[in-house]
Amino acid sequence: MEQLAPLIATAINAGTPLLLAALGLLINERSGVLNLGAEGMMLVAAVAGFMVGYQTQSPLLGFAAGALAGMLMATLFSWLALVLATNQVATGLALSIFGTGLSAFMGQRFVGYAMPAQAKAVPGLADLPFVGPAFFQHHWMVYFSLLLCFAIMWFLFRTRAGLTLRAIGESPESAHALGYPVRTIRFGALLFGGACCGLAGAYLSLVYTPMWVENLVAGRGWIALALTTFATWRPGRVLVGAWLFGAVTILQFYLQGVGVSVPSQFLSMLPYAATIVVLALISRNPAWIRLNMPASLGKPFRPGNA
Amino acid sequence: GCGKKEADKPAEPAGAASAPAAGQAAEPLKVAFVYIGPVGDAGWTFAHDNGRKAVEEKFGNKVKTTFVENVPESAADAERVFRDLASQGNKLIFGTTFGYMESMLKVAKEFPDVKFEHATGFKTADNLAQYDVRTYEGAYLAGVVAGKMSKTGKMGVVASVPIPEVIRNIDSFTLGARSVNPNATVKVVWVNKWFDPGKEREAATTLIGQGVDMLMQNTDSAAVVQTAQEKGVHAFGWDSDMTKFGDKAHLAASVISWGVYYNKVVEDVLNNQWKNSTTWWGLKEGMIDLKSYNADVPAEVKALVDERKKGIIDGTAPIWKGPIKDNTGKEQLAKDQVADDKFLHGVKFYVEGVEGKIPG
Amino acid sequence: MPRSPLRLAPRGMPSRAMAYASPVLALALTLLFGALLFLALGKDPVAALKVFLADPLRDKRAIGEVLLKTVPLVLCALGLSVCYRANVWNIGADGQLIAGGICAGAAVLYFDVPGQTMNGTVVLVLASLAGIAGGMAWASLTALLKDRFNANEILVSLMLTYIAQQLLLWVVNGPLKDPNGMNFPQSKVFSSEYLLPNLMSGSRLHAGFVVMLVLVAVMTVFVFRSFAGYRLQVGGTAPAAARYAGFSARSALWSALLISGATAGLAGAFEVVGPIGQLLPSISPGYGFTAIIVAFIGRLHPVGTVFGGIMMSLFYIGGEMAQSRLGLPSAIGWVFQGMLLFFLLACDTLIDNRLRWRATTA
Amino acid sequence: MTSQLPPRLALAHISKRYPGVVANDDVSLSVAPGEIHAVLGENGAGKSTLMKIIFGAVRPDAGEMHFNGAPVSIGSPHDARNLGIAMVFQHFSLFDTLTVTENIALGLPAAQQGNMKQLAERIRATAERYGLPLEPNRHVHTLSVGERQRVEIVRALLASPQLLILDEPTSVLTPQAVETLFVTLRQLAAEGTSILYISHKLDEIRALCHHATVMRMGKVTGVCDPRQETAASLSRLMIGGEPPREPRVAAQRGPVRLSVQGLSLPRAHAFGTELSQVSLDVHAGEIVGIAGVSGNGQQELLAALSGEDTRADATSVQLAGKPAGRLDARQRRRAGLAFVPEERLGRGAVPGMSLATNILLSHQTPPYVRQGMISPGAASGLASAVIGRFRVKASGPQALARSLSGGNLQKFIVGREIESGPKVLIVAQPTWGVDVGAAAQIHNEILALKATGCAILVVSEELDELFAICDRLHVIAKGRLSPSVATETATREQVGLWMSGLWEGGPAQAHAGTEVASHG
Ligand SMILES: Nc1ncnc2c1ncn2[C@@H]1O[C@H](COP(=O)(O)OP(=O)(O)OP(=O)(O)O)[C@@H](O)[C@H]1O
Ligand SMILES: Nc1ncnc2c1ncn2[C@@H]1O[C@H](COP(=O)(O)OP(=O)(O)OP(=O)(O)O)[C@@H](O)[C@H]1O
Ligand SMILES: [Mg+2]
Ligand SMILES: [Mg+2]
Repeated sequence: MEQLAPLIATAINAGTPLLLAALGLLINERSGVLNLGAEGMMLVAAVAGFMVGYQTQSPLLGFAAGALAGMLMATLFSWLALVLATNQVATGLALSIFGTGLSAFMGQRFVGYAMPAQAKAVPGLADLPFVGPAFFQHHWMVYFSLLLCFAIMWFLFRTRAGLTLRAIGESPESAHALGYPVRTIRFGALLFGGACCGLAGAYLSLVYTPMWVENLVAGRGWIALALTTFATWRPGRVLVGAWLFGAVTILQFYLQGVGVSVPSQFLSMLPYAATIVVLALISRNPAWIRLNMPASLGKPFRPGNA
Repeated sequence: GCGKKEADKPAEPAGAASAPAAGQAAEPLKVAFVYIGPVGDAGWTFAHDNGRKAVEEKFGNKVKTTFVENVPESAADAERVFRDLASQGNKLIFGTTFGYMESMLKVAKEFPDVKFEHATGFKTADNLAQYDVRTYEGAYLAGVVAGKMSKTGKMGVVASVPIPEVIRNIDSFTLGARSVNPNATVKVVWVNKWFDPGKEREAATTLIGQGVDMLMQNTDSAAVVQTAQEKGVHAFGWDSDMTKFGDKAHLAASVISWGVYYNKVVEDVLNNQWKNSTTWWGLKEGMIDLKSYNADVPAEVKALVDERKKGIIDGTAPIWKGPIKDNTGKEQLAKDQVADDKFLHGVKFYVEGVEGKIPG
Repeated sequence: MPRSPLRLAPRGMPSRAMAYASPVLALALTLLFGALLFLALGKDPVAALKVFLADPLRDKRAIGEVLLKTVPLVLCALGLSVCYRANVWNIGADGQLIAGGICAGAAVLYFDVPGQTMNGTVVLVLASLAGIAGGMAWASLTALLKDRFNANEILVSLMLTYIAQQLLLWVVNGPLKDPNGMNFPQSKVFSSEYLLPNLMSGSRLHAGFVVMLVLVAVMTVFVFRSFAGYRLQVGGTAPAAARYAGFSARSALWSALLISGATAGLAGAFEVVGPIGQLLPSISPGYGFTAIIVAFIGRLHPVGTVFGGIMMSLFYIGGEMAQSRLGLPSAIGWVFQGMLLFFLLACDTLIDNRLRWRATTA
Repeated sequence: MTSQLPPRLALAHISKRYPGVVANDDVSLSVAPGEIHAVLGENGAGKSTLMKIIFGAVRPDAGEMHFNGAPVSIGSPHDARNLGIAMVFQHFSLFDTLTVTENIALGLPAAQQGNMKQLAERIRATAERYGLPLEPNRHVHTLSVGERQRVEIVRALLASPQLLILDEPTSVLTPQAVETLFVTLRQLAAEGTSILYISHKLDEIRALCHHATVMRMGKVTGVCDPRQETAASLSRLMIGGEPPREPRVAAQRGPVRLSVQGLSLPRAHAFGTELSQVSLDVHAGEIVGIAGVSGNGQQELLAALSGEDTRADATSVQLAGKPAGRLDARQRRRAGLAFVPEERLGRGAVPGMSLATNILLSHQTPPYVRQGMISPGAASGLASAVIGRFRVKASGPQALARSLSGGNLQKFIVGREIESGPKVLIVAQPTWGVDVGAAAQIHNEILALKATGCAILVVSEELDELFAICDRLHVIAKGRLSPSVATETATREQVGLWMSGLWEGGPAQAHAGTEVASHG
């Protein structure tokens, strides 16, 4: 029990970048755009966030820079995928490859520096027994990500703008016929997704690690993409999924620490194997996926004329 | 044998390496370093690059150094990098990670007039030497400090890849700790990477969550020290001084000074005295030391460490002296038996006090 | 939405000329932007581009190095092209390559024991077959999960790559570790008769290159002339048409992944019994990922992948040289690869569209 | 109908050009308040383009527009809606996974939306008022095609439009549902709403509309009062010549070639229809038709017959007397079956492949495929032959399937299937969206094939078409098949009722369907 609180805390900490990124991707995908460039966006944002955060010694500015960098990457993607209507899968892959290179390139001179530790406690609640260390000793970004999750729930299912977004993801042709500016709205969704992935990347380099190293994101962008499917495109389930994946990430070390005698390489496979198992379980029922998945996901749309 | 063969050779047309005495006109000795990680990793590669800088400082314009960082261990690439450096006129090439061994062997065969120096491996050739540092001595001294200062007697090691060197370090750390606190226990978490701050941090967090208050690491980044600082426990710098990553947590650092060896090798090459030897230097030669103590470390602890250091250097108190049992209770070194280098190279067991089993 | 002054007007028929011109245009744009990047870094762009493009080709040995690197890239890209034509988005060729490498390595180690001499060619063939089998087995996991559970192949194949990396780490730490290797995580070095013969002295280019060229020819026939290749492409791009014609979309999925697993596995085998010569904790610096770009640059055409492979190989080695010669970070090679793919995707829209100035009326 | 009021809508000299086509060429048109105005013309004449221009979905290159006498520039559907223009699109613009209320909310200006509860109430009220019952909380994907059409219409009506545009609204409705719709439209017109009505069905236009504008190749070719014209004279205006005649071909009726006995299939997916106890026979030298509103099991039946779905019992489908229920599409083709599916692009042809390669979808034996290798020459030769014989407008056998217009691709696919010399031909929607000339050509080819002794099954939603070419008719409703009637003795009323499932032992007798409720 005494060991459980730190375990929960680490799981939440590890789940937060996944949550932030997956929420952004969820908005992307709800609008019908599949952006496989999440990994690349997160990497570039991580390095940009770190550069600014380290130089100014202000994490806040670092986060802003990360979000901005994510949005810039998303703009690049938008230009190709929305304006030129290129294949989204290929474009997303290109963005990931490009981001991997660009981030390594940009960050070369920043390897090995560290951000100073930042305050991580909710005054008053942090000292409570058990719940304090488990839930109230986190960086403010963790609480922000929670807030964002609820805000997105409200936005998607309670506002007209959210309804429009869902409609566009369902059928851009119909939305276009009804006079909605499909590409502009998708562009907005992509920018939001870029910003969220940016925050996630910046969280990794400013709070989680906190330093910049090459390939810092280490596949989390892809896991975030898997999370949106896992969550059948619902924000609440993204939250549960992200924290669950956070827990799986930690589990490999936890099991070693308590002396489970499985080769550590197999424990290192856990998060990836878990992703596969979860994907298989969720996708098993095609009818269910079809009911939940934005029907136009990944299909290029170009209005006949405008 | 082989050094002589080199010396017998007539001077090369380019005349670079073998004629330093030729005075002003002589070109500088071109020395290249190949690194596994980025020079800014604050750990292993950083320490090597400090060694390179030491060479530049000492020999000035008599040498010209280059380095290639982030060279993957995958042989297909490393081999090309070594060959390219050799064909670029570098006469002395250092490969600083174990994984380069086979590539260096191959390239060395093709460039008999170039001297190759490989770190932490075990194969040599006419023009390929091996060098390593007794990191375990630093680990042992850190263990002594940890044993003295731990409140719970529970310690943890964030370990990289289960090779003998790392296991030896974990064991030595444990031996050091138990030499001052016989009840000390050590938990190990493997991250299977040399340099992955994210994983190192997760591993450290997990260990702290399991009640550990002293952390040692055998990985290359400063993430463990950072994490210890945040969680209010103690840690030790590895390979280089990591105080700036957590001034409260950082008790001391086991610092490697590769420059000591690099300077000697360059000197030898310049003087045509280079040999394809196997070198394993440590405290005695000044290649490793426990340094950068935290102000919180009491003077008596420092004194104790100095005393142990002296005993190791003059051979009166070797670290690996029997009786040593492994953690299943089996005796590995009989009473009063002192381990030789061959034994040390083949350590494949956890000593008493380490929890768990070696993976793989 | 940012509006550009240019707009795209659809062509009635896709332009054949543009299909060939697009990669050239993309390359030109990449070099142009590359030159600007060098300028921004304070390097002479001409000299820098020379290091990037000419130095890797300066002599026979250097050219051999470039071609050596194309072997795994092209082999992976051949399989990926078939996958992408069949609309199967396998991005896990790197994992399949690693799986192939492990199996090929295990095969060689099985025969390479003192006192037992086997014909080198036989062992090499068996090792290659083992590599192919390993790659296919790894790819079949993706196929199985997609087929039975409808799990997204992009994510599954990628996750399997991470898993394959750990698996390799495990075998070199465990079952295939060199017993005389001081417990270091690597297999023993294979005897030289069990290594692929070099094509010419003074170069590491090995017989696998010839096999690669043969496979390019075979794949060309398969994709464009064989009915099986046709079925596969219909099954992937128009599943309803495939059902209509009586082709099975499932078999398209399986064959695409198995073919791609086979070529990637062979690439892994060739690396292990070629330039590496043993099993190490890491046998691929991401060939499987670069091969994605190679496949696209090659227009998903087998012959095209050879050109794409040479291109990427140049960028890769050029990036390395930029580091040791110019002091530039080696990641610049990746930046070039990413840029090229971006420009290619952008230029490809010109195949189906032409550029027009936007009418100035509101 | 003319009055002193300014026209509700007046278009002057509207032009719109697309690459290679002039969709609208100097079009002028005027609609008075309360007038129902038809726009008719062949496929591709430019009708939809004109409507989209009025609704702001497409911008004209030139021309002027007046609404209620004032010049307007309609930049987007939002502008159009604010002016009081509503449109029901030729292709549904609905969102499957959203509810009826949400779908309607999306089509209303934000200001008119209010909260969802109130909107649902308004929907119920409006729907009742016009006799178009709707359940606001249902998800669209659970609705029948007719109900979806109602959602579109109610969405348009809720905005209380002054001008309502309907682009081919009746192609998916039963004759009875069409009658109901007409009642609604007349009521709206009487209340002062102007209506622009597009349809290829000349009878409907004659029954409903006050005025008609006829278009051909983007130009207005005539204006008339359709109530004064005959179907033949309208048709002449449309195509600028005599309508093609479709001769009745007498053929010797031979043995049963295609036989379906007690075919039952559970639904394959959530949106599917279950087939129950379907039985029919098609003889050599006979054309049998299956009528019905789409979504009643046609797709499932066709898949089970073509071999795309092999779940049926072996004996429940028989080709030339041999059990075929378990054979896949290739094996059935070998047994002499040919099939023209309703979807052309993506099913009948691979969009990104050339016509020559598309030949191989149904010609998989020598000389086209030998020993697993494709013979490009043979495939290309056959493609050229089909292009020539069926007068397909294409640049040649290397043209990509997606570069052909819908009608031309249909001709190519029909030709390809007929070229295989089938014993049994199954055709779905042979002339869907195809204009009068091409339709006649396709009909003639089908009839010629019948004369050679082929057994032909035609599945269509167009009653006229079925009456024109078939010898016998079945009706499919809710996955069940009615008994057959000879077309000579059948009446449209009877078939219309059957389409609602109202035959002896039909599905509507078990539980009253929504389609029935609509005309009650
Ligand atoms: N977005 C577009 N881009 C290019 N050409 C178009 C576009 N939309 C329509 N066209 C062309 O404009 C012409 C007029 O098309 P339109 O859809 O208005 O015809 P229609 O009279 O409605 O035909 P149908 O009876 O088939 O509905 C056709 O030749 C069509 O191919
Ligand atoms: N949105 C569009 N974008 C680009 N081209 C289009 C578009 N719509 C139609 N076209 C092109 O316009 C031409 C006519 O297409 P369409 O299907 O509208 O034909 P149509 O005039 O209705 O003829 P048919 O009577 O044969 O169906 C085709 O070449 C088609 O590719
Ligand atoms: Mg048409
Ligand atoms: Mg139309």
